[in-house]
Amino acid sequence: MATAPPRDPALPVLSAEDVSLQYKTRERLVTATWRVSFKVYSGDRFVLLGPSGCGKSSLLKSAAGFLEPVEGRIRLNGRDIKRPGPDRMMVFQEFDQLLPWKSVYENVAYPMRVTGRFPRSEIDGRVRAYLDKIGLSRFADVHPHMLSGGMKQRVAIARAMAMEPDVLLMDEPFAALDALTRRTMQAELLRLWEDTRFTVLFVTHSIEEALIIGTRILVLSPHPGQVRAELDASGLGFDSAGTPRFAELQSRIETMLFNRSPTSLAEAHA
Amino acid sequence: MATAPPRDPALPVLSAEDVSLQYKTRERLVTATWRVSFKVYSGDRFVLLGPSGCGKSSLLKSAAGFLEPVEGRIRLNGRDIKRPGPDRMMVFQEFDQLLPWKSVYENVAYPMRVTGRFPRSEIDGRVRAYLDKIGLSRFADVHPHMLSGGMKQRVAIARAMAMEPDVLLMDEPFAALDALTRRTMQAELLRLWEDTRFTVLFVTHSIEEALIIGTRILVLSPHPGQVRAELDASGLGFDSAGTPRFAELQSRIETMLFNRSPTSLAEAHA
Amino acid sequence: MSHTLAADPPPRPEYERTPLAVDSIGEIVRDLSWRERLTQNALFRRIVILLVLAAAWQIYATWLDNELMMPKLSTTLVALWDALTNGTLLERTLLSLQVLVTGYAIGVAAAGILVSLSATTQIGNDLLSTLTAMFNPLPAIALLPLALLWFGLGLPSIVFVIVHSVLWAVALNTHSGFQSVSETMRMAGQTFGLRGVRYIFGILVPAALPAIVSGLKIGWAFAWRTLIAAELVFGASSRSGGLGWFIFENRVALETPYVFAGLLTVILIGLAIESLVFRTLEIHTVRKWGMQR
Amino acid sequence: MSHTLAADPPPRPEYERTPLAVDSIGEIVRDLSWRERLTQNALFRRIVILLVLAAAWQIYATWLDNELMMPKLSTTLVALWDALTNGTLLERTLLSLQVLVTGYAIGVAAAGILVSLSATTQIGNDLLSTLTAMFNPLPAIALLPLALLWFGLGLPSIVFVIVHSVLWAVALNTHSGFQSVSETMRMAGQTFGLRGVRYIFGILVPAALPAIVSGLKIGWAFAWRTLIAAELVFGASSRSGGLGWFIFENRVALETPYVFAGLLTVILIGLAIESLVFRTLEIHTVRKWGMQR
Amino acid sequence: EMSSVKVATQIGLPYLPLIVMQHDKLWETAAKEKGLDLKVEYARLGGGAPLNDALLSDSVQIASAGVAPMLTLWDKTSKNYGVKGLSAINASPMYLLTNKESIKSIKDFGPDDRIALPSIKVSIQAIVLAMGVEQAFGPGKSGALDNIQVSMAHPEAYAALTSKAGGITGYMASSPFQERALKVPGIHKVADSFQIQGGPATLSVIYAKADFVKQNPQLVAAFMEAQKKAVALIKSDLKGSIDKYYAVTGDKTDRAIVEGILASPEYDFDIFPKESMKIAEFMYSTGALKQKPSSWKDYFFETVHSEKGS
Ligand SMILES: Nc1ncnc2c1ncn2[C@@H]1O[C@H](COP(=O)(O)OP(=O)(O)OP(=O)(O)O)[C@@H](O)[C@H]1O
Ligand SMILES: Nc1ncnc2c1ncn2[C@@H]1O[C@H](COP(=O)(O)OP(=O)(O)OP(=O)(O)O)[C@@H](O)[C@H]1O
Ligand SMILES: [Mg+2]
Ligand SMILES: [Mg+2]
Repeated sequence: MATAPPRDPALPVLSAEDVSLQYKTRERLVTATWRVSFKVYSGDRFVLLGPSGCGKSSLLKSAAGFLEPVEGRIRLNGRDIKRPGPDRMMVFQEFDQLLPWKSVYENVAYPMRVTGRFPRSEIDGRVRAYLDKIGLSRFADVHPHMLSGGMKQRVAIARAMAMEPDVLLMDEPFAALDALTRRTMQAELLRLWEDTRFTVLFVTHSIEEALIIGTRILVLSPHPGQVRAELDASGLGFDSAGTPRFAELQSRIETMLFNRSPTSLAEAHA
Repeated sequence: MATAPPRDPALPVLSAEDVSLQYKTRERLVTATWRVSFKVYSGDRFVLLGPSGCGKSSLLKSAAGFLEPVEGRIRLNGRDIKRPGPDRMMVFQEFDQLLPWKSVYENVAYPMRVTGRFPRSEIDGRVRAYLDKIGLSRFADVHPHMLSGGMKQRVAIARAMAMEPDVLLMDEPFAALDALTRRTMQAELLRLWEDTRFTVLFVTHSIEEALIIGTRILVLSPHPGQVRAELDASGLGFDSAGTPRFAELQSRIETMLFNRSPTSLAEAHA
Repeated sequence: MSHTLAADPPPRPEYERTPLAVDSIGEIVRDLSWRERLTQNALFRRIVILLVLAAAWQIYATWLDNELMMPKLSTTLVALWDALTNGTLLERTLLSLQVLVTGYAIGVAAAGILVSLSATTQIGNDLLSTLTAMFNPLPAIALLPLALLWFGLGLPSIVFVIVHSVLWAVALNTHSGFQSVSETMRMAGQTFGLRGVRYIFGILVPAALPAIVSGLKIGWAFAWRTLIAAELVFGASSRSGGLGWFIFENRVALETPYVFAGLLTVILIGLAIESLVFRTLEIHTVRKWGMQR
Repeated sequence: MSHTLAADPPPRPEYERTPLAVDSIGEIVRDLSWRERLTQNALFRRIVILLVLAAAWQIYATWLDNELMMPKLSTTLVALWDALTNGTLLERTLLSLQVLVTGYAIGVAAAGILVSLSATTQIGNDLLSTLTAMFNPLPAIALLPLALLWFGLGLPSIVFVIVHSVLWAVALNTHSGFQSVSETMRMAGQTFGLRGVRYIFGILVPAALPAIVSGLKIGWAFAWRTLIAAELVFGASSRSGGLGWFIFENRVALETPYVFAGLLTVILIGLAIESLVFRTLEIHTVRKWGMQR
Repeated sequence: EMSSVKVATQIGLPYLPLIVMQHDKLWETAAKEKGLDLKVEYARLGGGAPLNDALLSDSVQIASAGVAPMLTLWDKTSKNYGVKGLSAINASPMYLLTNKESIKSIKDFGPDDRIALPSIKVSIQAIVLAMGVEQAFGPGKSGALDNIQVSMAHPEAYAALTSKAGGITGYMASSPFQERALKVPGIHKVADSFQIQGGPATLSVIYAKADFVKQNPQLVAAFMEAQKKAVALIKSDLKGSIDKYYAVTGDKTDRAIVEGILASPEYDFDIFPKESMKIAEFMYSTGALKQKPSSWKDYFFETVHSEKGS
């Protein structure tokens, strides 16, 4: 059990400095991101936004400790990230992140068990509470292969959130969820954040979601990903959906991403 | 190559009559849908909408011929669906639907080759055209494991669309795509439909997408899925996004799905 | 493919319904004909296969009419019964099984250690692939001198030879299974802070279980083969030898029905282990988890 | 875990940048120390392992000082050289390889047919699991009478026995690989209208390739073992003795260095096949496709 | 002196004296008389080569097998372990059988015939047959029939010969296979080893390492006494000895056949080697032995030197 080191709130929890990520295979070299820098402070809900293939997942993997930058450095609390650890929980984009040999209940309980982050006696209560939140209590003893795509993602979300990690890395966690479930999950994430003020690094494709979830938004350019902008979105939530600031920020991001005026999009249809 | 049987446009292409779908395993019995009926006519863009786990994917699999109803019948052009066939192409929800041993190019070309649906000489041109449309020409000779989640889904979409099947089954094809790419893909799907008037059965979580893509919308109740409503959405497209009919339909569906007034949703946050 | 643009779909009314509150729907059963029922019964199909094989044996042997080369199934069964009740077959089989299980267990454990090393370190990886490529093709006789030097004449030497036959096959399959574990699953395990042995047993082993089980099956079969062969070479010490020696003795005595009774014992044990141990294991693990159909 | 609520993150300015047009970024190379370079070189690591093993052999044999049981590596190498240049080792090895490859090819083909049957029909599935459970544990001597009756003396009988040793291992692994192919991949293949043989070779075989390759490796190793053993047991005539016979002859004549030279030949061929055939196969298929790391 | 020893034999009638010794604990008794507490374990192995390995690795102290493996071992270990024969076990003939009416002598085997024997070139059957071939085809032509010889274990060879399977037309056999085969219609004898070797010849011998013999003189003496006693017992009470054979081995061979073989005048148990020099000389001439023994006493310990042998 790592006791968290004393933190100076003026220092970033996670900082990327000129991070370039590359995948090398025998036949091909793919640069995922190029010289990306950003700083995530404690309590930030930091959103990565960018077109498909721009390296968002790669950045998240790098922060989780799975991918070493070929250039630059990525640091957690001032120390270079060398390997993954239970202080950073990750929700992956893929559906096969659950352990097929464990039931839904066990999948959620397992990380808590192996890390010993919570006393044994608390685990059962926590698991049941989170299964309830994701609406899968009835499926507690079912194995993942019997779940639908969205149900799998919800279990993965519960697994990560139940751990209450210092840093939560989420890669499009809500993409497979229907509108209602998505809302509920977003609200749940925000409520949990209010309670424990962990740090979130969140990847999404939805600009609306970015604004609701995020306090800071990093907009990336298309492949290979470079920083396009970093925006402030603090103070926006569900109830700001109609407000001018929300709309203004939304259209600003759309312009950035689409690289033309958002209204002209309808032309794509014609 | 099956020559399409002469069709009476007044007869449905695909009809589900009181279809109940169940998954049986040693330990558990899960009813995915219960007595679902609907009719899809030639040229319909038929959308299945419903909460996560309500059986949308299961219905699609049943239409594709992978899942036999335990009750009721599902028919294609009046004949019971016994097995899958290249007249129905499917885009799955999972990311592992591409063949890892084939390059992006080969993945798109393969179904055309094995079905002989197009003369050999046409195939190369079609593949290149579709790779262009999904913006992955540069990744033509890359293997799927080197793609991001959204890129994989785009290849799967290209693979299915390039086949120009009579019936196209799409299971949340755009869920992993960013806003811009999503728009482009939606537009592409509509354009293709204008050209060839195939029949689409489309699963989505996004009400907005349902309205833009669909001509008919089937709303399903939560698990186990039953028909909640069938709505007409013809005539709506990208440009109708602001119109009153669009907004009205949207809020009607939200009410149905959320089972309460849509405005109260913000309360979930409080 | 010519597309005649279909006419627009007919206009239809919209409708809304109130879904019924169906809390739990029981199994919806379709009637099956007795034929479907029978052909869907695995035990029944298996028995049919066994009966067909038995009949083929009996007919071929009767036609061949050469008891020395291939006795009839009926003769073999009589011999089997005789060897079981009056003879020492049971005792010898038990002795063999004991040696077999010991060797198998050690072999599997050794494979586990080797593969664990190779899963965690680069050099372990090279070591495994090099050792396997080198030693796996070596016949048991190559090990005889070493076995004799290290363990002398007797059971430990047979165990050693069996370990050799189990180890590499199990290690190879397990290793290949580990290598095929999906990157996402690995990463998931690592975010829980699993490392070393806990990572191997918590993630890699269950994720690679289908490959491991088929390695175990192959290892088991080859342990048998090796045992029978090794018992000929190592023979019987003061006490009676095992099943292999039983087969060899009867072969030399030209008691072919008893030879085949011994082989039939091997076959029957093989079937029993497969259906009791391996199948059960599969049903309660990989099939239940949806990792194999 | 006590959470002290962190202070709000500091306010920071927003910013926008124009990304550079970087069309193609070459490889960004970090400097590696020569140690990293060396340890990252697979060939180098392999050579180190081989040298260590060779040294261990030489030292152990010198310490043991029993040339008749275990000659030194140096003595063995001299014998190997002698047998290659003056003796018949090369010719015999080629003969063995020929028999081996024949048996292996037939065995793999037979496994392919059996597994194809089992992938497409339920009865084929039962047949495969039953046959494998029954016959896989049977030692080669069980087949001798049948081999003699069906093929007479000589090479065909040995080939038959080799087929027996390859068939079940390859079939078991391939079958298990097929069973583990993900449902989505199967469904994808079926929507293309693939069925029967095209489905098997278009979807199942590539998707199960990691398991198939390790089956092929095990099969190859067991083919060797069986060949060496089978040449001793029967069918060797002076004209046609292979490597197994070479080893046996020298063993009986107590020319132990030559026995070890024969075994060393087996080891070297094993290494060569592993690194030239199987590794190449893996690199160009499962690794390239990201199905194995 | 050692207090526990292991004896390894193969299976078959030749080892009857050792079986009687095992059954009656003759060696233990003889050792006791010399004041030594001895535990003896008897193991039966399935082949000659592992037997040699067992002896060389000190897994067993005393081994018994055919003359030929003993000679090879003597040849190879003369500079270190000094393996030599302790005594002979038996003298019995080996028959060359055929299932072809037309074959009357060794010379009649043609290129399409196949002669089965255990381990071509190296087994005692192969060596004696080669001696016979040389006698039939002339000096230096001992390899004339090599091309038609095939390795095959006795049971398979017997089955192949009697059922005419696999193209086997000849079989250089030994007891009890040859006696059983001769009872099958259509099988007849072409030659036998006594004919080739010029009289009754030793088939199996007992051998040990020099160290063992040197360091355990009392045990070795006791062993010799025990073996002599066993031979005497067999000669005086054949039926009783056969009972012991069945009790120890659990062999299922028809008792009438066993009795018939052992009662035949050609089958003799004796601790003194007979005609072994002919084999040794022949093996030297073909290169199987690197050194030429000047007399049979070179490869037997003094335990049997005092008496007549050859
Ligand atoms: N394992 C891999 N091997 C090689 N290249 C890869 C690998 N994973 C990703 N890439 C490449 O890196 C780039 C960025 O991929 P990444 O998955 O980070 O994108 P992303 O922003 O998450 O996209 P998406 O929104 O579609 O998930 C892509 O061009 C992709 O081709
Ligand atoms: N292979 C399976 N075995 C057993 N049950 C399954 C299986 N696949 C799905 N189910 C169950 O069937 C129900 C419907 O699943 P389905 O995948 O059709 O939902 P869905 O509507 O597609 O959901 P989502 O939007 O989350 O993808 C779920 O309750 C799920 O638990
Ligand atoms: Mg991604
Ligand atoms: Mg779904």
